Amino acid sequence: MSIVLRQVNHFYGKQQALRDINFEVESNQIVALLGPSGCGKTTLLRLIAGLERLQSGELYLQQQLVAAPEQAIHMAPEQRSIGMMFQDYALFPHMSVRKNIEYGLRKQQNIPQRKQWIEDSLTSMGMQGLLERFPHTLSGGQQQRVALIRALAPEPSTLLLDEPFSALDEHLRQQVREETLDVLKKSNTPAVMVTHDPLEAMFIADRIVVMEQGRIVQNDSPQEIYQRPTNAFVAALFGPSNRFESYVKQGRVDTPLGCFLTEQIAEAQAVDVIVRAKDIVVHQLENSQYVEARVISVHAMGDETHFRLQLPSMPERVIHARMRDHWQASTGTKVWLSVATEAAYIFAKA
Amino acid sequence: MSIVLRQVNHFYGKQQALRDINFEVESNQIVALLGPSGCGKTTLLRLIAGLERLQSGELYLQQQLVAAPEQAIHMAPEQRSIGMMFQDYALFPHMSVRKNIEYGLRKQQNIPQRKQWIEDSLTSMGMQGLLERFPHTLSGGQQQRVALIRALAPEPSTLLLDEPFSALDEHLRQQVREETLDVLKKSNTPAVMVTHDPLEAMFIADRIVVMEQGRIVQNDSPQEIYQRPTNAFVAALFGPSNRFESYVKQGRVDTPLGCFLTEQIAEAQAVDVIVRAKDIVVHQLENSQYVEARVISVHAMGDETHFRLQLPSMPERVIHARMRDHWQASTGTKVWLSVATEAAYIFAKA
Amino acid sequence: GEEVNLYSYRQQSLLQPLTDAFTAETGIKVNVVHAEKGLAEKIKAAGANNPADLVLTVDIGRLEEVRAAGLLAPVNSPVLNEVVPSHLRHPDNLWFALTTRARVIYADKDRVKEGELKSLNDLADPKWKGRICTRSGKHVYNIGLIASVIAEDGEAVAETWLRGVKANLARKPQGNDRAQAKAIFEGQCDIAIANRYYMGKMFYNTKSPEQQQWAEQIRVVYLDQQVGGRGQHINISGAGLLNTAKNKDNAIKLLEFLVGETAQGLYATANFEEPVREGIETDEFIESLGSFKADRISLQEVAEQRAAAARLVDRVGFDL
Amino acid sequence: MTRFNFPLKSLLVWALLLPLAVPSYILAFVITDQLEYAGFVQKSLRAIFGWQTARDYWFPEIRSIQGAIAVLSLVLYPYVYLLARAAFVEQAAQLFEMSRCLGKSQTQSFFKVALPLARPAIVVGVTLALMETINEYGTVEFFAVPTLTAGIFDVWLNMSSLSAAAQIALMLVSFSILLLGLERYSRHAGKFYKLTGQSPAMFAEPLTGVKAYVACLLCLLPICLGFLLPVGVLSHYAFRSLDAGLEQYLASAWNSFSLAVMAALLTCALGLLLAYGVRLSKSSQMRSIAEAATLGYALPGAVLAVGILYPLGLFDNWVDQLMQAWFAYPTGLLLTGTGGALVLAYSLRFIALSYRTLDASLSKITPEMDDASRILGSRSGKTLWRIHLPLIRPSLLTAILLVFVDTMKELPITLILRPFNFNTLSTQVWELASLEQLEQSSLAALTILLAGIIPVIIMSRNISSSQSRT
Ligand SMILES: Nc1ncnc2c1ncn2[C@@H]1O[C@H](COP(=O)(O)OP(=O)(O)OP(=O)(O)O)[C@@H](O)[C@H]1O
Ligand SMILES: Nc1ncnc2c1ncn2[C@@H]1O[C@H](COP(=O)(O)OP(=O)(O)OP(=O)(O)O)[C@@H](O)[C@H]1O
Ligand SMILES: [Mg+2]
Ligand SMILES: [Mg+2]
Repeated sequence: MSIVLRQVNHFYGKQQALRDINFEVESNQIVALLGPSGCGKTTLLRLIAGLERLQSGELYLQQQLVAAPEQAIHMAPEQRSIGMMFQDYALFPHMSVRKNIEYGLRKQQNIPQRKQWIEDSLTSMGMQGLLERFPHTLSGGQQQRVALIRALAPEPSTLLLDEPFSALDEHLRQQVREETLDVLKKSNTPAVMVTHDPLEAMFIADRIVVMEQGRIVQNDSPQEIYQRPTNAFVAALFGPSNRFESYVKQGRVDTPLGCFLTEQIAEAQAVDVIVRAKDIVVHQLENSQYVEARVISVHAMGDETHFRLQLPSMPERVIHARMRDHWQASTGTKVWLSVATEAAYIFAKA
Repeated sequence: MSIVLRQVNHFYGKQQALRDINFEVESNQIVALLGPSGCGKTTLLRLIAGLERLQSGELYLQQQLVAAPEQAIHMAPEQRSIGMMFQDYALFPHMSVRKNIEYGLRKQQNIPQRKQWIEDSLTSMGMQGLLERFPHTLSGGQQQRVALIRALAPEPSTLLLDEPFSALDEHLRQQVREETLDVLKKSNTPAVMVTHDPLEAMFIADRIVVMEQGRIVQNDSPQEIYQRPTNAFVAALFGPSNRFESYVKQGRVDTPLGCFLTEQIAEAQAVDVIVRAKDIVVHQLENSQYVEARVISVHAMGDETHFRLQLPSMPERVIHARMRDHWQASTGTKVWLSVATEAAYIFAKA
Repeated sequence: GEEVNLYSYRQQSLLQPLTDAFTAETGIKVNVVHAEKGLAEKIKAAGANNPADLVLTVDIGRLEEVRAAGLLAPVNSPVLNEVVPSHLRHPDNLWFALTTRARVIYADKDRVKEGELKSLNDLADPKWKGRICTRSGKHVYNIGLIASVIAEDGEAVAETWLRGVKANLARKPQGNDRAQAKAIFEGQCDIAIANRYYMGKMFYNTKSPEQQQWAEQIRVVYLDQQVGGRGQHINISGAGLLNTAKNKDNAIKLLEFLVGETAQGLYATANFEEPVREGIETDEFIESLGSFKADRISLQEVAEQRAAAARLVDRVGFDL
Repeated sequence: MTRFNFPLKSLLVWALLLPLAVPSYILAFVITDQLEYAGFVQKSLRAIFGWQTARDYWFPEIRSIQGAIAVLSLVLYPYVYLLARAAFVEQAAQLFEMSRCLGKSQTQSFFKVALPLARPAIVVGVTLALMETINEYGTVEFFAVPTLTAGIFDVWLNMSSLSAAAQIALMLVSFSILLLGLERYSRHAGKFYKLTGQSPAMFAEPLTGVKAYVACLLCLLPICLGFLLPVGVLSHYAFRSLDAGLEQYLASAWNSFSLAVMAALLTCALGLLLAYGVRLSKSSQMRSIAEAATLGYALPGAVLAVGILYPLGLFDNWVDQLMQAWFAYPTGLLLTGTGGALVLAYSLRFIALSYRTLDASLSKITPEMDDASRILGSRSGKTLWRIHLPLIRPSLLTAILLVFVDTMKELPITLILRPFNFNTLSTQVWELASLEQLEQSSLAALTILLAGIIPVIIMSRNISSSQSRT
């Protein structure tokens, strides 16, 4: 186990930012922290790094207890051998790119070799020739890559990344992501990476930890999370989706998109039903088994077409659907919708 | 025409950040600026806002010439009635969220109504109760939404957004994006939005302007850009893809993934060939017509599976492929690849 | 080598010729710290380790302050006892005056007739309205003067008098004594309260010859000279031996030297003060200013009224 | 200065600092000398209009509270200028730009964004100037303005009541505390971190035509009055009295210089320690302690000197007794009456200058910089050295400059605490000045001025180099 958090709670003043956090990262594992803005992801990283003091619970790094307020233990961040990349980079404004990156190199390292590595990394991330520039003359994405290389350069035994690729375009992102992944896997460095791109999380992570309002709501492999979300929030994470509130009546749940079966949930229980946009099939031909809808707008998005629709029964709601075809339809066109029964995720309300 | 740029060039010292920019935004149009990090997107917005002085060329806003160095014209930014959202928000650290947002309200506006609007917007973006907080106590995504509402509040006649949704998670992003779109469309406000998410650009924009190294390389409708990219760079924008270098030989182009036909390009011309990852079909059964490959890794990404592959003929290259099935395959497994002829984009090299 | 350490409220440049002469005569080195305030506190704070042997002041107030703090030791020196008249030393020989300094009136030779001004009380006479200049009422010299009035006539009388003087001022109290002479010369006022020795300093000032003109424009008026009158107010410069002195013998030697003929002559001719020793030849120009009868009131009594004088200055708003 | 370009700007940027080097009492003397009844100005007026005496015409009283205000303002404005300017330079230009994008003119943006953001620095400047004014004695005495400080000396020296004097002094101090408290309270909510990220330099707009000359002249005015005038007058006098004892003068100059250097270094080291300690501990108690440590600046120098005499004496005597008892070796007074006591006292007095300057500057560095450095394996000491010091270098130099110049000018503490036969430039000026011969002291006075210019020039170099970087 490389990182272990036990029963961590954290408050900013009266506001609770983290609740009952328990989580573990195995050595060699890459864990993605996924969750909406403000759910406490950055706070969690800061606790692991030692930048915020643990207020309760325990934190182990490499089997060593490094923070435990009850025992008045708090190891200083600089002793934890942690690499961290900040959400807004925190590059030192008075140092050149080179100085920034070399700042964290340790005497124990083979310095000339690391310097070579730094140059190579910059080059392979498309940043050759920027070594002597100052951070304020770099674009946002360039800064982000410098911050990433700076975090990797000291070969930390654990890496924390706070939205490391958010400022990069799709192309670069893919490249830098793979590069980072390679470095981590080659050096067996465990990492926790904050992201709010579920696809990115699925791509890079061995495990995804989904957080909501300071709580961990699911902690599983990417595929599990995608296919067997444990609550409505997780189910709705991956791409656009539609949520309906309903209740169980004779083992069935009625929604504007049709009727779905449920077995586990008790009769009369209020439920949330999530139907992902991509699971709604849009038909151009009328069919009495389908649900009638009206097109609000159609967006061609590459290979897919994104529909915003209106149901006559719920005129105030927008229904999202995504089809893998190229469609042209003008506002107001009538269409018919169907959803496979197993495509609805049904969760009892808390 | 709401924004017109004619022959704009821009230098930072000796470094040229923009080259021969000509572009127009019609009133009521939303234009997305898409391009890799450092290509000059922010610079372009700053020129339009008047934060950077035009060095050459002309800029018209609402048919009025507002900047033209040759005629020594430079209208101050505050007179341009432009709403701008900076890449790093630029919230005033000494003002509460309320003060920040109300800062730009103009006397001509119906102030009480606008204040109501501000509260409503905050609520609908999930930020109720934050009105009296100071920026440094907000999470990254919260700050971004405040910056967005602040730019919208004065009802500017043109809106410039620099990566407005980058710090938001998928879910919020969709919601805030739609909200913003609605506001813009309802008020007929033309907008230029920087993004590096091509899907986002396709979703929100009426027109996409793709930039590369300070140049506009394509300026078209989203569907055109996706389906008829005019160069390799644009073709590779949308999701992972593979690039091969080759040349034309008897109307055909040979690549490790097979042979493709081309008619427009002259014989012996060196070409770039782009094959998008999603256009590569991965087969489990051997077929002599297909290309043999070896699995490096497989990532389940929701409904899709992402393959990283190696061709025996090019062991140093990683080939990306994406399938719409769920696959499990271990490293080293042999697979066979095929690509439809029309799925390869071929461009003459410059 | 032999040395003696001096805390001095008196300017170094005035002291220098005296100490140089002392060193030349005895071989004893003199070390000096000069400050306007805080020396008493410095002595107190250092306690038994205090390095200073002697304290030198330019007015009775400071001297009394040091004495009242119990820092002085009696000196039993036949020389001092003989030279310094008893009203110019402490009853227990805790301090000795070295010179006296008369605080006189400078009057414009043309605009003020001889005999027009006779007594301190005249200064309150409305006829001088807008014609008097002086330095701040809070300055030690003026405090000494006012304290002497209180000591003599009581606070009530002193207050009426001071209000009268205040009403006659030509300008807000400011500058130093020399500046008052300048003001007379420039015609800003007709009479001024100032120390007599400044006349000598201005008269012999070769570096700023304009000061000679100032002096020439001025007649010195001694106050209260009538028979039975109070006599001209004087202050003293003086010295006392500290009871923590390490170089006691040298210090007494220096004291005796300072009242000796050489030193007293220097005082009289270089600084134009009135020597305490009799029979010292004074400067020719100072001589020409005439002689006067000094007020013989106990300086200690005057010193005791200093706080009252300071309060009076505030009450009257003399400086405002 | 940060927003606009106009003629002579590169010169004016640092020339505006020059009056800092002028001891206020010297400026007071020079200005009165020129403006009083017998001075050049009134003389000329009388000559022109044929007036005879002071009763013939009206002329503003120079030796008045207004005169004192004018003189002190001329000497003290550089504190505010220096700190405010640094604050404006360091400010993220983006916020200003944002404000303009939101439709506010430059002036509005200045008042609503730039000024509030620079407020901590400006407040520090104003507080320093205020404390300096509160404790100021020489000038107000010269101008015969009765102030609390004058009251302290009156009570102490004329009424021989040191305890009453201490009470008034305490009043001064509490007044300063009140001011500081008010300031802190008024910005309790906002944290003025410079938000990180790209921060292009504010580009200066060229001024043209009349505006440019007006700006230039406006800047020249205080320099002329506050610096060129006294330097001119003093040079004139110095020329007339060049024969003053050169040897003694050199000795004094050396004393002044070495004391000022030591005091500046010690004070800034202490100030840095305090400011960084406050930053590290983040506790408000630590802050209060640091604040308390800086109150010495509000006290008149003489009071402070007397105040530290007692603890120093106690310490010295204690050491002496110990040494005598253990080694039969009397040490005498180790500190009292040596240069050490002086440097210590200067540090106590001027720590406000260094602490406030450095604290304001540190507070603008976002805590994330500390975090980043620590994550990269640096302890707080190395972080201070590698991250904070370079980032606050302009402010550090400012602080050193302020303390250096102020020590050069310092008088009351020097007088009381100096050892036997010890002179500095300022005591020499004072010796001669109190002999009513300021003319003869002008060489020394001039040296104080010139010594003040050197650091000002070093600073200006730094200002321009930091400009080119940001
Ligand atoms: N210094 C602070 N004082 C008060 N509240 C804070 C502070 N820092 C963070 N918070 C609050 O704690 C919560 C969690 O913040 P955190 O920065 O960990 O969110 P996050 O998950 O990183 O969000 P994002 O994805 O937007 O960066 C938020 O509601 C935020 O407003
Ligand atoms: N002040 C400056 N001085 C020098 N070069 C600069 C400056 N600002 C930007 N540049 C350079 O100009 C180019 C364009 O920068 P710009 O900020 O416009 O990029 P961008 O397209 O917004 O990138 P990103 O998506 O990373 O934000 C970059 O190469 C950048 O390094
Ligand atoms: Mg965060
Ligand atoms: Mg940018």
